[in-house]
Amino acid sequence: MADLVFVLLSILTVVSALIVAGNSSVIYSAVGLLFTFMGVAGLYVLASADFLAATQMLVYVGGILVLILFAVFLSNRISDAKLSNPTHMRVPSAIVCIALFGLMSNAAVTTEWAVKTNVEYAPTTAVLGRLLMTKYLLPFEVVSVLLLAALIGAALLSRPESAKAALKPDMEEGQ
Amino acid sequence: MSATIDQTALPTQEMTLNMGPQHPSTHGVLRVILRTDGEVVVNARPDVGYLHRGLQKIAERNPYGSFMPFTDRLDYLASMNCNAAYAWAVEKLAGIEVPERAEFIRVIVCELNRISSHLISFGSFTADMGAFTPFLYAIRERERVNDLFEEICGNRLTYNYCRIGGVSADLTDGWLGKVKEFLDYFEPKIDEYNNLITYNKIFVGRLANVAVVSPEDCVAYGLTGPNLRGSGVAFDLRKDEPYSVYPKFDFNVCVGRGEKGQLGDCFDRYIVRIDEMRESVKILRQAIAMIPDGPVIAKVPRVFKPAAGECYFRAENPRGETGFYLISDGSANPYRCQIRTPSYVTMNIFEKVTEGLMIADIVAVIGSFDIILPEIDR
Amino acid sequence: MSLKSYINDIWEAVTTTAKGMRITARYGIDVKEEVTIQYPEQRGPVFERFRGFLANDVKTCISCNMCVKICPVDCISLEAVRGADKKMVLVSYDVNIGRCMYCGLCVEVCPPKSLTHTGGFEKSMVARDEMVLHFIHEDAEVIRQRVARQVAEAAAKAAEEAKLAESQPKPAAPAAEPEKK
Amino acid sequence: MEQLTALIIQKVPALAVAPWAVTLLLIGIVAFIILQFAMVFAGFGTYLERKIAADIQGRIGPNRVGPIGLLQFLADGIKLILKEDIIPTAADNHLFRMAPYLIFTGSFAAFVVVPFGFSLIAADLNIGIYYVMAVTSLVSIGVLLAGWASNNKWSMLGGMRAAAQIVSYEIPVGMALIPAVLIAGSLSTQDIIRSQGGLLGIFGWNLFHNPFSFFSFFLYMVAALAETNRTPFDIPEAESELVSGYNTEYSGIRFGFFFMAEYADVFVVSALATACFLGGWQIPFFNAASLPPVWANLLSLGVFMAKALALVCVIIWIRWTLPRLRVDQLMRMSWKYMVPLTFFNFLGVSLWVLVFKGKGIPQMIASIFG
Repeated sequence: MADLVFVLLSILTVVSALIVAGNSSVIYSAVGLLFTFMGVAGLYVLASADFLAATQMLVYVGGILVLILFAVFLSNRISDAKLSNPTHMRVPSAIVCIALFGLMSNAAVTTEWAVKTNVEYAPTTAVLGRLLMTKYLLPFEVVSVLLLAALIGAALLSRPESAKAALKPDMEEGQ
Repeated sequence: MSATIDQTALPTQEMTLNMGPQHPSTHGVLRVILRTDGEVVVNARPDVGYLHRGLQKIAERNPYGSFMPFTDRLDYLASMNCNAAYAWAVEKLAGIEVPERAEFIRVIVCELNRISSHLISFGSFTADMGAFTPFLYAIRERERVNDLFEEICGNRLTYNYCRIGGVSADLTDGWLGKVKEFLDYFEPKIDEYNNLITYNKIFVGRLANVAVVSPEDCVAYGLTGPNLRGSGVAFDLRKDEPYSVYPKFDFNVCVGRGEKGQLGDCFDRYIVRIDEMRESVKILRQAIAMIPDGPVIAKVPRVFKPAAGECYFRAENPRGETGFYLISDGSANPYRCQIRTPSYVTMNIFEKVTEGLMIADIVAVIGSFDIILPEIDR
Repeated sequence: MSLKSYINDIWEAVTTTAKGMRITARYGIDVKEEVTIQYPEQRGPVFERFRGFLANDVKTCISCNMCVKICPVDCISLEAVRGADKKMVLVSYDVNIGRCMYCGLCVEVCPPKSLTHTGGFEKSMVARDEMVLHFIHEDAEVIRQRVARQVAEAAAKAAEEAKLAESQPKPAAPAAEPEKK
Repeated sequence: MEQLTALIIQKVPALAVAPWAVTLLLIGIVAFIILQFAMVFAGFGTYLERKIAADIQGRIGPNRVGPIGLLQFLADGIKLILKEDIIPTAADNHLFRMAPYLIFTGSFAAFVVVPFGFSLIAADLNIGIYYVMAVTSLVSIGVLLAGWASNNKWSMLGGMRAAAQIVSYEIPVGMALIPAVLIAGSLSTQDIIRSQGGLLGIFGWNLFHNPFSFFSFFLYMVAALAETNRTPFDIPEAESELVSGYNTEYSGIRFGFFFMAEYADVFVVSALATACFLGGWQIPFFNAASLPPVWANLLSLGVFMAKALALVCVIIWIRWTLPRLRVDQLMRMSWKYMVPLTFFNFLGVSLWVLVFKGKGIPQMIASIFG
């Protein structure tokens, strides 16, 4: 049964990923991305990573996809129903894609995967939390600082020019 | 706190939005063409004329008396005031002496109608702001005024009660007592409205500092009525150019005080209407106490032909100054009837004050100006 | 924005909301505050002066045309012929209630007070011509012919009487065309 | 679910050939029951909303269909189903059709972890609260697509407003729920409820655990109101500005899906608040576990529903009292008021749990008096 679910989820993920890549409409690509994310979240669940699956939904669907849609809507005419992304440079990109595909499939086939025979579906949240707070505390904090920096940068960039000008003397004084 | 976004920072494409003529909060068939930058309005141009009925031409084609029912349709929320204003205009034109009781009755019904008109203004304004319950409370109170009017004139909306030279019928027995009862019931309700919505933080936040109209602009653009008084100009025709029996009453002219923000914002215009309801109650109590006995209509010939001449009469209606300019050529019909309606004049300033507001504020501005479409388009 | 005004904002928002909610709760709980009238079963008062549909008592109507003249929207149409006794006889009296704006001017001017407002305000119809209320149910042509006959008979009678009186032969009243309004 | 399957197979050994079929069937049945509950609740919710609105406004409300109008929602539902499903020609056909289902799925999936009773829960997920946050993010995609696919500028504005609102308020909603998680030490809704038991009666509730959790409840309710697009935060469907927002162009059963999603949201919000702060199905002064399972479940179901419905009523009551905020005010409220306050609360509760070893004020008082 789990195999069947796996196959179904894989088909969902791959097909919707193809839609993302192949569709000429940005919006349809975004919707395809939604189903890709959902398929991947399902795969996480199958891999007994429940927390990761929920995070996938929360961050990618609730955050990033909404941002993508917002960006598409804001940077185009809203009244224009046909948002399209025309394809350029088909031949080089095809070569790159095929090469990448070959590399990855080769890697997937030749790697000796460590197979866990008896998968136990156990909650991972507590373990994850403990690990993040002990063993991986430093990377966790570094990532937090990086994200904070990005946040501050975004806030500064989106400030209107006049506010920026008003802000500058203070900053220079501070330096 | 009014939301203006620096336009120079991020050049974006503007969007043209068509608000109306079918839109729930344009109070009728007003059409506003919005050019917006996201939620921020760059320009809002009112497009009026969807309700044009040619009332001024109709006036020329009807005898003086027969035009009375059409004044009901001028401002259907304050039909009594329009009726009375027209009657006073014709009487001024023809020099008719109106019995004092008729004048008192006119003032009583006018002030009652002012209350009911302000109630609708208050109610629909709160409904525009998203609070639907005060609207129904306002309608409930207005229903009682309508009952009172129905008893004396037989209709609930288009009263057609005034006649040239008086009013169509005397008050029914015990009617004044009922009015008193209503006033006793209604006065505490005003405080209730204030507690329920007027001083609500969200409501104040929506209105304060939105669409500020300076007193100079008000005068320059010819705003009248509560919209003018909201900007702090204490001008009320009932006081400053008294007509009928208004000089006999003691009442205050309510002006905006810039209570929650700048002087002349939406909140000031709103609160002036609330205060005016109290003043109307005051006038009504005095009028009920002072009303004399006597006839209610002067002797006016059945085929009424005023002497050639012209006159302009203006009255303080709930929405501002309603003026009738009549020219008589000695025949039974007016030669020309020009109607000055406050809402139409108010619309002139609309484009100016809405610049840089948000879409939700447009609704607040329309509500705070308390425009009524049949008056704009006549 | 100082901390004081920040806290004050929150405090104001909470208190004013609570105030409003207390009022709505009071109305919500108090059953006596219900003002709705369950219309078809329960009816509000119909006042004496209520201006409902027009009704003309055709027996007392004198076909004076006052109502037609004063009506600002021309919703009343009246046709009358002069009868045998020199009084006007109504041929048709129609009120188009689709046009009528219930202003009551016609009722006020009616000299015999035959035209009145009824208390009626409920009517539904499927066709536009049903909005025209007919107060004379007889066919107009029939009335016209009958009146013409009566007039002719009266004229003939008068002529006969005149002949019987015999003293001076008077020319009989012209009974040809009934007067039309 | 596996235990139940094992139990059934134990009882009926013939089913042992295909245990997965039994599981699938069970999943189907549970899903159907919850779906039905969501639909009936949407109907009941409209009835309740209209009745309460009418009471507040001095009216009577629906009273013609069925006794005191109770069957009104059936009539409404039948009307919605029978109505023509109009798709504007200029709309994006596929997305227009898909959007209501996305929204409904997002709202409805949250029901999985709603703890209806002692052991009445579709799946006691270990990540319960977090899961709710995750699946509701589908709603924001749904409204964006609905707004855009309608090819109507007003709908578009509504969709954008809704998405912005849901995304910004997800933070305070999550942050306001964390006190309960911290106190219980688990994300599972059932664990959170169990942590509020004891014979302290209503004082075992997280609401009275400490001052921070007390405020958290109110912060959660406010933020959740915003996330469900209810007045005073209903700017995405503000009927006086945007006519109806992202669902303007929808009709028939597709509109019905929006509708059901809205009421499902309201119920989920109330249920989560009940579970996290009001003791869930805990019966005051009484230990449900001491009863036979059937009675325990029924009683706890009743208690849970009573608490949740009371909250639903409060939400409706708020709707018919308050006016609506403006977009910028809404955002300001989220970022300037709700987010800092919930973070402050979060810090407070963390410190409290650390300092007092997870003991609440009532417990401390109780321990003083022995």
